[in-house]
Amino acid sequence: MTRQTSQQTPSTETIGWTREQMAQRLAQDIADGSYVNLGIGIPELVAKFVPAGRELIYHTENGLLGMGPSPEPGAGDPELINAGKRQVTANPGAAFFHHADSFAMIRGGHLDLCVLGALQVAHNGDLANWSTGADDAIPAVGGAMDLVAGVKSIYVITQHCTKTGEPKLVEACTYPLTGLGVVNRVYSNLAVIDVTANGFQLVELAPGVDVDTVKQATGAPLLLPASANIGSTK
Amino acid sequence: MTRQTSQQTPSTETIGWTREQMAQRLAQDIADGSYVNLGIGIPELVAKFVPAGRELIYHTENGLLGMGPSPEPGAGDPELINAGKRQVTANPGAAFFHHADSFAMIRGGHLDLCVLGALQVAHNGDLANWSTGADDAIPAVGGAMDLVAGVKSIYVITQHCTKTGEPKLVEACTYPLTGLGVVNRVYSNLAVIDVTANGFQLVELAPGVDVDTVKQATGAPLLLPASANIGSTK
Amino acid sequence: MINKQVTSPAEAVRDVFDGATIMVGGFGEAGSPIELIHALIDQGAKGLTIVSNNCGSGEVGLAALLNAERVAKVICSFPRTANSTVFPDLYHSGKIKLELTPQGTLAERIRAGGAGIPAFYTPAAVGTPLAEGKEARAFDGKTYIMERGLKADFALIKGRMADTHGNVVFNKTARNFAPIMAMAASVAVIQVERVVEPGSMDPETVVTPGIFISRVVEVPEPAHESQLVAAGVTYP
Amino acid sequence: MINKQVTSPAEAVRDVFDGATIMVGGFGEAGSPIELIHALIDQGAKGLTIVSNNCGSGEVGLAALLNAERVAKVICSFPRTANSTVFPDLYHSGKIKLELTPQGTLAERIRAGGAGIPAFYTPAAVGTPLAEGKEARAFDGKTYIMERGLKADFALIKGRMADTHGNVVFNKTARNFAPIMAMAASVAVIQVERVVEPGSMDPETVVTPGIFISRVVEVPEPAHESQLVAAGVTYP
Repeated sequence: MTRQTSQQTPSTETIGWTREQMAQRLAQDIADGSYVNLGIGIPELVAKFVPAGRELIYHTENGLLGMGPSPEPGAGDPELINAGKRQVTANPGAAFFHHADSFAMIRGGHLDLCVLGALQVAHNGDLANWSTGADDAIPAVGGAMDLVAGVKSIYVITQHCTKTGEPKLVEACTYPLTGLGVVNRVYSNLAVIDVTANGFQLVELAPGVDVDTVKQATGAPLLLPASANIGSTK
Repeated sequence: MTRQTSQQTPSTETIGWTREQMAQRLAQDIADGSYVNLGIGIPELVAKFVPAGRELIYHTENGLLGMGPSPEPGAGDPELINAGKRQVTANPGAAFFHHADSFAMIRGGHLDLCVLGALQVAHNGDLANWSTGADDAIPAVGGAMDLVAGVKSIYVITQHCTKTGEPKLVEACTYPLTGLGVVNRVYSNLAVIDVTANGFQLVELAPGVDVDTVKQATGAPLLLPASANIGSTK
Repeated sequence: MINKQVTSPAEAVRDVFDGATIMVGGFGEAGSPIELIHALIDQGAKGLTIVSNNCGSGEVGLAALLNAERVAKVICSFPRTANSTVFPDLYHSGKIKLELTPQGTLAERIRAGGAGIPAFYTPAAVGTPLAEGKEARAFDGKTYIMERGLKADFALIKGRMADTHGNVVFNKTARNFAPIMAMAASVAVIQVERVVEPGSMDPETVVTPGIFISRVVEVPEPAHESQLVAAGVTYP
Repeated sequence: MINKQVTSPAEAVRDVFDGATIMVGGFGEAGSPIELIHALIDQGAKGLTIVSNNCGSGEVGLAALLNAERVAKVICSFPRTANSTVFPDLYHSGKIKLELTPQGTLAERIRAGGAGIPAFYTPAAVGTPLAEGKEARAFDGKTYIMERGLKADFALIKGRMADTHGNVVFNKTARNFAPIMAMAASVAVIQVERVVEPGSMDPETVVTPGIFISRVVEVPEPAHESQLVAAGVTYP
């Protein structure tokens, strides 16, 4: 998977963490033993970077707990797939179940973490990630609204700005919402940012990125941490 | 199981069908292939009298479809029981499931027939069968309210009158209700009686029982059938 | 004597009527009852309402049913697909209606329909466009919306093995919507790779008890949608 | 490394607190987690609310917990039993409160609590004393009452076998309320006859996935309530 770059002029896309590094950074923060649902796209990369010694159990909303990696070529079953409809495997200790039971897990608050992409995140935690609202688009929502409403923690992993340089972290979402006040934390190419009762709170900067860059790329006020740890990666 | 008799004076308990005959009469009316829930007591006798060639599947609300008869002495499992908490067996083609699924079957209208006892049945189909409302009684309802609300047909099997000679088929129930307008048919020791939009409708008399006896033992008007078939058993 | 096995997919869908509501199992291709859907195309019923998580891919299976213009409306969570223009074309030309429902709400509505629950409350979609027109209500300080149970005239679903009483087990993530659709449909029709006698299956491991299944048809080697699409197959 | 196995029933119930709501599995004696209940009696928590279909028999298990006066309230469908005076005596002397709930409503309330559904509508109990004080509402011309989802701080349940991830299979009709109670409790504790390694169980046949289970304790030869009662055993 290669890094996407943009030809647009002032862009933050080419600085800070790569997609893999964002996924790797996020993976450090998932506690051992967590039940985790990874969205399609960049979120899927997270599984590659879970630190040794931690055991996570992956949920896919189409009916499997204990999802494993892609099968060896030719060894897959077209009826063993993930929510992105790609073939996967089942780890030891896995369980299959039907869709109502799967979303009972989600809605009932049994999953510890869901990692999703975003079109926009507002400073109050509102998330827009399912529709640009374009007239000619085919509406399709999948399980995103259920996941953000039910899972204990919602982490967003995303480029800090759009390809045209617009902030994705905003005062208020202009795209159709996925959920109200649901995002707990954002991992972007520039920084790790918490969504707090007071708004966006900087947690950590990507290497080579300074506070002003993040502030300028963020469409809402950015609270700075008291700690001097800013600028270092763990 | 022996027939209960009463020493009270004018009683209908000693005429017409015995408990076994009531159960046998009811059993004739259950279609082949039906999914059936039999209540505790006289209703349980029905299973003994299903005509040869008909296959019924018995549901017990504590989580089994395909319930079979009692086990041979010593061969039972204390964890394979029916709703009356007596040991049973599982027939070929049986399935176990949890309580929410079991009552989804009931509430969702998937069972064809439920046979229950009664304290009172009103001519509009109201049923009272779970509580005498006595002050010192321990309230206990079990699955009766769910069964009468959900199962397609509700047949009541009961003595026509109480041990003190009071009618159990009444204008309006005086005991606490189990459900509103739920009973489809009553099999008593005196007669088979449908609950229709116009009230109680005589379907069939037990041998040796005449219409006047049934009328006198019934606490609400009794509609007579147009057919001349009255008085004969099938 | 109970025997729910019918001889062919055609026989299994013989009485589907115009305007029927049909739940169609599957998440992507996993669990999609292609042979039953193709039999339904041959059978000819039209003006259908389809309840299904997706709208098919290529021009086989569910996409082919849509392409044949038999479907008036879909109730669906994710009708978009990378390799089909059937739904987008129909949708843009106004030939099909879409009721978009979050996936978990869709699943719960189906389960509720099958369980005799007419309505329930869910936190999903609160504050979003998909909550518009829906009753909102607070419980313990949190807002929920009311959703209605869904029922259907027919369900077309796919399993791995069934007995002649209709007890079913499934294959991996092909299970998805099938067990709840079986509950919610008046007539649930299932295609399985193998039909066995009652008593052949462990009653502890039955996933869908026979009470929910009306007809079982054996399709020993069901097609896989992705393979048909890759091979450029279209139906009919 | 995930390992939910704990060493003893005592360890499994160590943190039950006064005033906790506890769901207790079982229908009659089938599925009653006697060893866990006895450990809870030893542990000493009081002022408990118990959610259970029955109230036990004799003076062992759930009846013994009641008899020890640790329970302030039961939510129950059928507290009466032929061979126990424990509940009747407490009830008549005003020492215990009873919230009587139809059995199917109890099951659905527990399932709803576990599934994040705060409330739903059911036709059961409409027009009866058990509907008093509950909101009634018509859908499609039929009346239903609203019931609330139920959650608990703990569930004490019994299975046949579990792996160390908490995946469980059950024994026959002992399954009853256990899978839904596991869903509805913050901490679900299960006793099983045998604990195995992950991978020992077929993922198609797991009844309760490990996500719903917090603690697994092995009780190789669990007591049967009816045998204890027949032998005149009392606890403690």
